[in-house]
Order: sequence, then structure tokens, then C-alpha cells
Amino acid sequence: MAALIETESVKRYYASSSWLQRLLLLRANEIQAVDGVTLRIDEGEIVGLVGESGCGKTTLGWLLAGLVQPTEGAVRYRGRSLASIDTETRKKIQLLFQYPRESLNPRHNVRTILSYPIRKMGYMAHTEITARLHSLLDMVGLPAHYADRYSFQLSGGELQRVALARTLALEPEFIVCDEPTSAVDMNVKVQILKLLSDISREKGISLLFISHDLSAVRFIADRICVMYLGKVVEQAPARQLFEHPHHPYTMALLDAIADLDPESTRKASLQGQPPSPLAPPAGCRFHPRCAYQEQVGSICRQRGPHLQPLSTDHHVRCFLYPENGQNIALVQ
Amino acid sequence: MSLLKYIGRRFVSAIPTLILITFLSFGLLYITPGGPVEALAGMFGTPEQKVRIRQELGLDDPVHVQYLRWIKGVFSGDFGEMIVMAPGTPIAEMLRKPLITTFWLTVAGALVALTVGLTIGALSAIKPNSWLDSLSRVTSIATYSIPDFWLAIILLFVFGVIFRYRWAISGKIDFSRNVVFSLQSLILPAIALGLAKAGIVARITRGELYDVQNKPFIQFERVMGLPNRIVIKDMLHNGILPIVTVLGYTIGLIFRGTFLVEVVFGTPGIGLFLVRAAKTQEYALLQTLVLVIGTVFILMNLLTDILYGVLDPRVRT
Amino acid sequence: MNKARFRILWNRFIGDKLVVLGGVIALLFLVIAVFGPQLAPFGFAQQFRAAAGELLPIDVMSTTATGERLLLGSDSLGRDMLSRLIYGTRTTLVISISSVSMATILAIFLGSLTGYFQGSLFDEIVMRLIDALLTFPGILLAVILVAAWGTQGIKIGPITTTPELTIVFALVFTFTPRLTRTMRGSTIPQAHRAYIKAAQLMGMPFWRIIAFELTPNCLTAVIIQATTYLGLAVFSTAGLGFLGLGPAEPQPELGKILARTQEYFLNRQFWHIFIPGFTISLLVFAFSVLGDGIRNVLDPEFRFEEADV
Amino acid sequence: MATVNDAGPVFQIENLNVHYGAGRQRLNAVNGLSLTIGAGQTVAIVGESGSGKSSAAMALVNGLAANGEWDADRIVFQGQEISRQELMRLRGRAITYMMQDPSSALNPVLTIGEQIKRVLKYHTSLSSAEREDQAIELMERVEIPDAASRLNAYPHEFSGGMQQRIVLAIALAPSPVLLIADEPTTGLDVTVEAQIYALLERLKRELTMSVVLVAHDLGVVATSADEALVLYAGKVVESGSVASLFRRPRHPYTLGLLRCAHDLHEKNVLNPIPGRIPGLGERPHGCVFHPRCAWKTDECEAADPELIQLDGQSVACIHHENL
Repeated sequence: MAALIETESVKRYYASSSWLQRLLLLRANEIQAVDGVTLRIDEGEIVGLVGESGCGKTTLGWLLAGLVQPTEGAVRYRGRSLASIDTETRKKIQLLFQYPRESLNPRHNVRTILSYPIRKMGYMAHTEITARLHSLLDMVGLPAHYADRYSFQLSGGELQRVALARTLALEPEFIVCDEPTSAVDMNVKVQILKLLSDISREKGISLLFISHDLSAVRFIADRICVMYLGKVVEQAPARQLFEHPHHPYTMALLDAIADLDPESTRKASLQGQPPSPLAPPAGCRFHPRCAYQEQVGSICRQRGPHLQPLSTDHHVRCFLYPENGQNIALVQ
Repeated sequence: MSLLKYIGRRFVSAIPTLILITFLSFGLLYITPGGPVEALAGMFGTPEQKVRIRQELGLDDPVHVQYLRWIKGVFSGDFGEMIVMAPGTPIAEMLRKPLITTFWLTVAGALVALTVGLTIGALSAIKPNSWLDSLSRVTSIATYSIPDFWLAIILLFVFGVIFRYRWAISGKIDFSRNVVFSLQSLILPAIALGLAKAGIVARITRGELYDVQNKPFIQFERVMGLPNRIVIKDMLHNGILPIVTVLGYTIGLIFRGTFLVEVVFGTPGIGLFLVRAAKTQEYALLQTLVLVIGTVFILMNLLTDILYGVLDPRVRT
Repeated sequence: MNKARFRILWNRFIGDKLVVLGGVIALLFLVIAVFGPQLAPFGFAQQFRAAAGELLPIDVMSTTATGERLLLGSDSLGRDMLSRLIYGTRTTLVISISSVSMATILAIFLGSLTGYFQGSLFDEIVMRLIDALLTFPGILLAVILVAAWGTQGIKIGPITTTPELTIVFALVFTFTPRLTRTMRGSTIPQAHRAYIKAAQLMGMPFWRIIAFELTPNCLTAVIIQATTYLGLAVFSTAGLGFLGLGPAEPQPELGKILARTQEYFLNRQFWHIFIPGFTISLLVFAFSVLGDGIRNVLDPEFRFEEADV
Repeated sequence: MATVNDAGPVFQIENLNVHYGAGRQRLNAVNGLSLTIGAGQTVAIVGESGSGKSSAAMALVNGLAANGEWDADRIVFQGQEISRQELMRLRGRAITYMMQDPSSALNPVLTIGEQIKRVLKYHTSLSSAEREDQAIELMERVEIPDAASRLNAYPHEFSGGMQQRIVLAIALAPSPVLLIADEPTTGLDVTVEAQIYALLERLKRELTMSVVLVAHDLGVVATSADEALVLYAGKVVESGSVASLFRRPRHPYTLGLLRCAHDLHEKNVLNPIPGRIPGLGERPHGCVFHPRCAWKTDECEAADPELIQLDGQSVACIHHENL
């Protein structure tokens, strides 16, 4: 399958000091939000991106959507750099925001919100626009009379549906879903997830599904990417990642999921907080919180590991798996 | 970040504004139709006279040379000399006493505005929607609507003309010479200035204190069973923070009011001085006033910022 | 804005008796200002004499030598107080409203641009300038400007300034910085909201984003502030008039009328002192209550949206 | 996991009602909630947002907003029936509350040390020096690193997870018998959430304390609670031990919620409950859940079903046998 969108060791740093500070102190204090990520999303594929807050997953999503420009590296869409792409093609890349209420203009009703993108796609006659509007609302499971509602008259789930309809109006090929279910209840979350996955399969739209909620990602994604402090630490097909996690961080994340079985207890195997991205730890960025650090030894503190292929589609960034693929500490 | 570092940073950030103020007050010369030449030569000055005056004042030099000369003077305390009102007198000397007078007027007015405003505001915040709250709303809007100079006229009329109290007639304020007389002179202007602005302070105080009651951390303190007086103390501490930011604004309004109130009472402060200077087009004096008042206001904003930093650890970062 | 929402806001507005009162008074003053020449019983410069023939101010409700009844008496030059008040209100209101509306339009323009392009060079320059202007009490600049221009009037392009125009200019100059800062302040958080990002992603041009998406959501604060500034503008106009820097004689202006009141001290004509000041107060009261009302109507909008989910 | 308890319930409240506003604008947030907690037990109040779960928890410590009112038929604390006033005296001492959003629950202008020591000052008889030591001990107990040196730090200098630990330290300071934790991990990462719940579990055991846990996440309820009350639109639709509730839900709503969660875990086809929870003013007549229920009959619209006692479970549904 052909790659739809891909990044090549893309980096995005944010300056944390003001222009005045920089002028006076000449000190560049940078947050390495995304630090060299290579990611490829195929046509029709759903990729999940997980990690704790502050790990850079939203920034990566925004980089892919073209909302922020990379400090280094490139984002390519169908082989062309995103920086030099024409506006027509750029519309094919859309983003679904975390807080749907934020993403809809409170002054406009649903009709106005959807009309602009519909017109952009060349529908001009009034009847055409209305027909397209109704078909879009139908697509996201909303009745036609919702066209006259304002955002304050909609619930969280309905807002996210309208936001989705707006992106669909532009007939996108790729949608970045930036934690679209983090602000809603379980039942609504399931409704949205179902809708997203149905529409993606039906229309062949690729998704990057960003979330800290592993159960949601497991449901929707074909392939999962785990990020820690700006770097991808593990990448594998969804089922494989859940059944055979290799990176200590992934294992800890999986442990943290609350099981539905009342007999089981939940493990908090990951201690402490992620370190500040202003001053990431030397060596492997995960080593201060890593349970295997003792076993692997001082190398973790000295240099950062590379993202190694374990098999064709499973990559991991950890010294537990040196070049020859042999695990040092784990008996598998 | 430590408090000291925060204060230092605030000082540094005030410098660009200060530089702009000097540009502004220096530029005053150029926005006027005739400038000082017209003022000096008057309507009947011959063109030759005017040319001579221009040369004497150095107005033919390039702008930056004039600016640097002026700013050098400012740093050595030389603001130029009076031309029309009292020819030859150094401006610095002329300005000292009016500045002190206006300073005391502003302080007294601010004291009245803050005590009255904070009290009314706090009382109505404690019992929202009570009769006290409604009363305070009406009175604060009413006091806000009354122009301070009119209040001054009425006070003067009632106490000075009808009752003929001697202290109603305000005069020179000089605490180094006559403390009792100075204090007496302050009474009516302070009431006129302060009362008119107490309404604003009361409204803001009420709004902020009312909002803070519903903050989660206040709720937390309540449900943790902390005594009421502690909770109220915390409410005041947090509610006062936004009030501090409007403190500077309120004092600015009161200062603005002194211009007019001084005219009513004939108090020899900056306001009276300014109006006379403006009418006689005393440019160097106007320039100096803009510079001095601008600087004072920058310092005052700085002070409010610092006070805010002391009260709220969050802004120090 | 849809009908239901408008109805809710309207009901909230008329639910507050004080605000309705303010609105009615403001409307009344507007009528007086517009139809002033028709409403005033006499001209503003027409002089009358008291019955005994001397030019002392005529008391309230008394009759002149030529038999006219002056409802509010006359000023120290024998001119009808009521007519002067009506014309004066007109002058004051025209200056106040035009200066505030000009400042507001300017501020909306500058504020939304600087807010949207926050951190750009354009923003830095405008904001530094505004910071400098903000450190002054507005009236200082006004006094200086009026003093410098007012006496002669200067030519700016095709216009020769009159004292009134100078006051308007000075007020615009002092109000614009504050209003711009407010507008910028309410624009910045909106500009970072997701719906703006979504519009950018849809390929909407920036001017359209600012004009149709951003600005309508940022107007609340600036409109509220502008309404309260109407009161402040009345204060400043009257204050300048009071200092003798208002429109030239015999043009009446509320502050100028008030400035004469000290001449009535000797005769203890309380009404002469009371009425002009009261007119100013009423005007400012109407505007500030109206501002308060608009704040109550528009501000809880956000909460009301949240509550209706 | 469930602690055996012979001493009778630590806390019991019967028929709790919470309403906001008055007269025509009166809105009922909680209707007839009854709750019994044994020593060392965790009872969860589960529901979607808008179900009234936070109102119920807040009522227990009289922390409702100014326009909120509550009443209850009977309150029992450690075997003794107590009045409302007596309950008020217990709050902050024997009953403490852990606020939902840690970022706004701490006073921003006071150091965390002051905030902990203050509670100790008013609710214990410790001396000033002892309070200092106790504050450090509490911070160590909630696993804040470098406790002693961070006593003088301000809340904004901590991350969300750490702030929640501080809130917990404050709530634990008076050594409560009952801790009410209102969604203690809102807005926190899963990893931090797991840490907080593990900590809560450990401290509960160490301090022999009972916990009322307000939550919307069934996973959290399954792993952390002994008993649960499922709240829908202000009414308890089902309650019982977590083990039996999760094994055999008897109310269509509980069943729907659980099925959602299970589907997500097993990656099956998703079956969300259609529609949304009714708002405070728009609650339907009869059974509150009937507009969204697949088992709905005419009787459901007619009358509000009573809570029926079954073995180890209570359910408010006339069709519970058909499920």
C-alpha cells in the first residue's frame, strides 16, 4: 500500500522565553515537543498515537495537519512536502479537535458552520448546498433539523458529530483526531468511536487517532505508536502491541488500564511523573522511571537507544533489545 | 522565581515605555501650530524677530540634536526656563510646590475612595442581593455619575458660602509649615475626589469578592471545616488580587480629578498650573509636565505590579 | 443571533428596572440632542433683562422685563438657562458619542489585527505605543492638545480644526489605546481557540477569519467598555469646558455652563448651581447604568451557554 | 479485597434529596438516595455527567453551592443516629472531602505546607512543631518526593498528579473515618490515575478508613470499589456489591454501560446506548431511563419503579427479570 502521509525525523521545538528575554540574555530555552519522529500512515489506515500528557503527541498531530511547521525535518503528503503543497490538496488533511465546543464558532448555527466548507467544494446553488448539508448531517447521525441549532444547544457528543461533519464536507483523505473522546462520558465516547471507525472504513479515510486512553485506541487503531517525551518508543500493529508489548513504558501503560474484572487489581507500575521536556534526562529519556534500568545498566544513562526493528512491523526504542534482537534481561 | 528577580524584570520592562514617554513629550513641540516661537513673539512679532528666536532656542538644529540636548538637560535636572508666565525662572523650581500639593490631594482622595469603596463593596459581597447590596449598587452608580468638580462646587457652596466654615476654604498645602491648616485644606477636596470614585471601587470589590466565594478552593476550605474567619480571610486575600490591578487605574482617575477640583478650590497644584500653562502656551512647562506625570504613572504601575507579585506567587514566574 | 436567544437577552435586559430607567433617560437625552433647536424656547445667545433692568441672573420661574417666563432662570449674562442647557447637552453629546464611536471602530480594527497577529512586529509596535499612551491620565493629553490647537485652529489637510473637533480628536486619542487593549485582550484567547484553527485548516483567508469568525466573538467586552466610556467622555468634555477649554463663546456646553456657577455663590442661587451639574450627572448615570445593563446581558452569555447543554 | 465488617456500618444516610433553586425554578438533582458504608469499605457512586453524583457527594459535607439544598430522613454515624448539625461538626474531622479538580482546589496564594498545617491546627491538638513534622509525614505518606524541602512551595509549582496528592494529604490530615473522593483523577493521565488509586487503596488499608468514591469510569469502579450505586438522572437505578453488579447487571442502564465498556475491551462491534442523559429540568415521567431503554413498555412511562431488593443487589426496573 502507498504511504499517504509520512514524516521523516521531524522535529518541533518551542522557545519558552520571550523575545525580550532572548534579546537580553541570548539564551535559547527550548521545549523539545517532538524530537525526531519518523511516522508513515498508509491510505485507509488508522494509526493510534498514545502517550502521557506533555509527550508531544498533540504537536505531532498538528505537524501532520500543517497547523505548525516543523523546526527540522519534513512532513510529506503523497510524496510532496506539506510546506509547498497547494491549498486544494491541503484541504484533504483535516483535524478533529479535543474539545468540540471550542472548535465550533459559538455565533454560528450548524448551517452556517457547514456552509463554508460545502461552498468551498464547489456546491453553489442553494438547493445543492441544502442537500449536501442534510446528507452530511445524516452521515454523522444527526437529524436534519439540527441545521438550525447553535453550539450552545448541543451536547458534547452532538458537537463532536457536527465538527466531524464539517471536516467530512471537505472530502478529506486524512483526519487527525486529537483526543476527540477525552471530554465526553463513556457511552458518548463509544458512540463517537463507532462513528469514526465506520466512516473511516466506508470512505477509506486515513486517521491518526491521538489519545491517552488505550482502550479507545485498541478499539479503533490498526497500528499503534507509543510516544514518550517527544520520541516514539514503540510502534506495532494494535493486537501485537497489546499482547506482546516490548518497551517497558508500553508495559507500564498497559498495566495502568483499569480492568473491568472486579477480581483483578490494578497495577501502578509506572512511578513518578514524566520529566519536564525543558530538561529531558540524558541518555534514554525513560530511564529514571524504568523498571528494567538496573538490569540493563549504565548504558541507559549514557546514550539514547535507537528505534530498532524487532520484526518488519514492530519497532522498539530500548537497550533491552540490542542490534541482534536478543533480549538482555527479559526471558520471553 | 524569586520576588527580587521578578521586581528586577518589571523594572527592565518599564524602560522602553519610559523612552517612548520622552519622545512623546519632546514631540509636543512639533504638534502645535506655532510652537514656542509664536508664543514668544506673539501675534505682532516681525519675521526677523522670529528667526532670531528660533536660533536662540536652537530650533534650527536637526531633531535628534535637539532631543539629545533636551534629554541631557533632563538628566541633570534642567528642564528649561519659563518663557511667558514667569520669564527666566527654572521650571524645576516652579514645579516643586504644585507637585507636592497635588500629591497630597491625590493621596487624600485615594484614601477616601478606598476606605469608602472597600467597605461598601465588602459589605454587599457578604450579603448579595440583600437591601444593603441594592443600596450599595445604586449609591455606587450615583457617586460614579457625579462629576467630582460639581461635587466640589456644591461642597464649597454648602460649607463655604452657606455655613461659612473657615476650613472650607482650601489653600496652600505644606506640611512642613502648617500641619493643621494643610489638613483642613485637604478635607473638602479629598471628599470631592474620593467620594466620586468610591463607587467604582465598591463595584469592583463586590464583584471580585462575590466571585471568589464560589472558587473550588474556598469550597474545599469550607468542607474541610476550617473556621469561618479563616475562610473569609482567604476570600479577602484572593479577592483583593484583581482589585490591586485597578488600584492604579483608580488613583489615575483621582489624579485626573485633581485638575478640576484644584480649579474649584483654587488649590495651587499641578492642575491649576497646567491649565494656566496651557492657556499661555508655556511649552517647556507642558513638556516637563508630560514627562513628569508620565514617569510618575509608570512608576505607579510598576508599584502595583510589584504589589501584585508580593500578594500572588503565581505572577512571579 | 437567533430569535430565541435574542428574546432571552432582551428579557434579561428589561428585567432590571434600573437599566430600563437608564435606557429611558439616555433615550430622552438623545431626543433632546437631536431635536434641540425645536425644543429650546429661545436661542442660546439671546439675552434677557430682569424686571428691574439690571443684568443679574434671573431666578428660577421668574419673569423678564420683556415678559418672557424663563423656566430655569438665566445665567449671569441674562441668557435663558433652559435653552442653553438643551443646546449644551447637544454639544456635549455630539462630542462624546462621536469620539467614543470613532475610538471604538478604530480599536476594533487595531485590536483584532494585533490580537490575531499576536507577537508579530506590527503587534509589538502598536502595543508599545499604546503602553506609552496609557501611562497618561487622558485629560492631560486632551488639555495640552486643546490648548495648543484650540485657540487658533490648525489645518490638517482640507479641514481646519474647530475647538469641538480638537476635543473629539483628543478624546479619540485617549480612548483608543484602552479600547484597543481590551479588544486585543478578548481577541487573543479567541484566536487560539480551535474554531479559528479549524477555519485556517479549511483554507479560509485571514481577513475573512478576522471579520466573520473572530471579531463577532470578541466584541462583548469592547462594547461594554465603550458604553461606560460614553459617561467618561461626557465627563471629559464637560471637564474641558469647565477648565475654559471648551467650544468658543457663545456656543454653550454643559461644562462651560457649570463653570459659571461660582458666579451665583453670592446670591446663593442654589438651583443655578444644582441644575447644570445634575444634568451632567443624569447623563453619566444613564450611560453607566446602560453599560452595567449591557454587561449583565452580554457577559453571562457564556455561562448561559454552558448551563443549557 | 472487601474488608469483613462486623461492627456495623460506619456511615449511613437514608433518602437523601438534593435540589437547586426554589419555587417554580426548583430542580431536583438527587432523589431518594440511600447509602451504607461499612468500616474499611469503598462504596462507589457511578454515573455519567449530569447524573447528580457530585451533588450527592457534596451534600454529605454540606458543600453545595449557595442555591443548593439537601435533606435526608436519617443519618447514622458509627452506630449513632446524628442530626444535620452533628454531621456538620464531623466534617473536616471524621469526614473529609477530596475535591475533583486539583488545579483549582488549592489556595493559590498559600504554600502547601501552610494549607496542610492549617487543617492540623484546627482539627488536632498538635503543637506548632508537631504540626510541622506531621505535615512532612503526611506529604511523605502521599509519596511526594523531597517532602521537607517542598513544604514552602506554592501549588502552581506542582504537576496535576502532585497537586492531587496534596489535596489528599489535606483530606487525610485530621485522620478521617470516612473520605469522600469526588472523581479524584479528572484530567489526569491514565498512569497518574493508576498511581492515585493505588495510593488511595494502600492508605485506606493502613488508616482503616472508609471511602465514598464518585466516578464515571466503570474500570475504576471495578478495581477500586466494594459496592456501587448506579445513578441515572438523580435516581439510584441499581446498587449492590461490585462483584455481583458486574457479573449480572439487572438494570438496562447498567447493562448498557457495561456492554459499552466490555465491547471496547474486547474490540467487538460497539453497542452504545442511544440518546443522551436528560438535563435537570427535562426529566421524563415514570422511569427516568425509559426514553433510551430497549425494554420499554407502557408501564415504564406510567410509574416510577421502586428499588426492589434482590439477593445482594437492588434494582429499580420492572423488567429486571427479562434482561
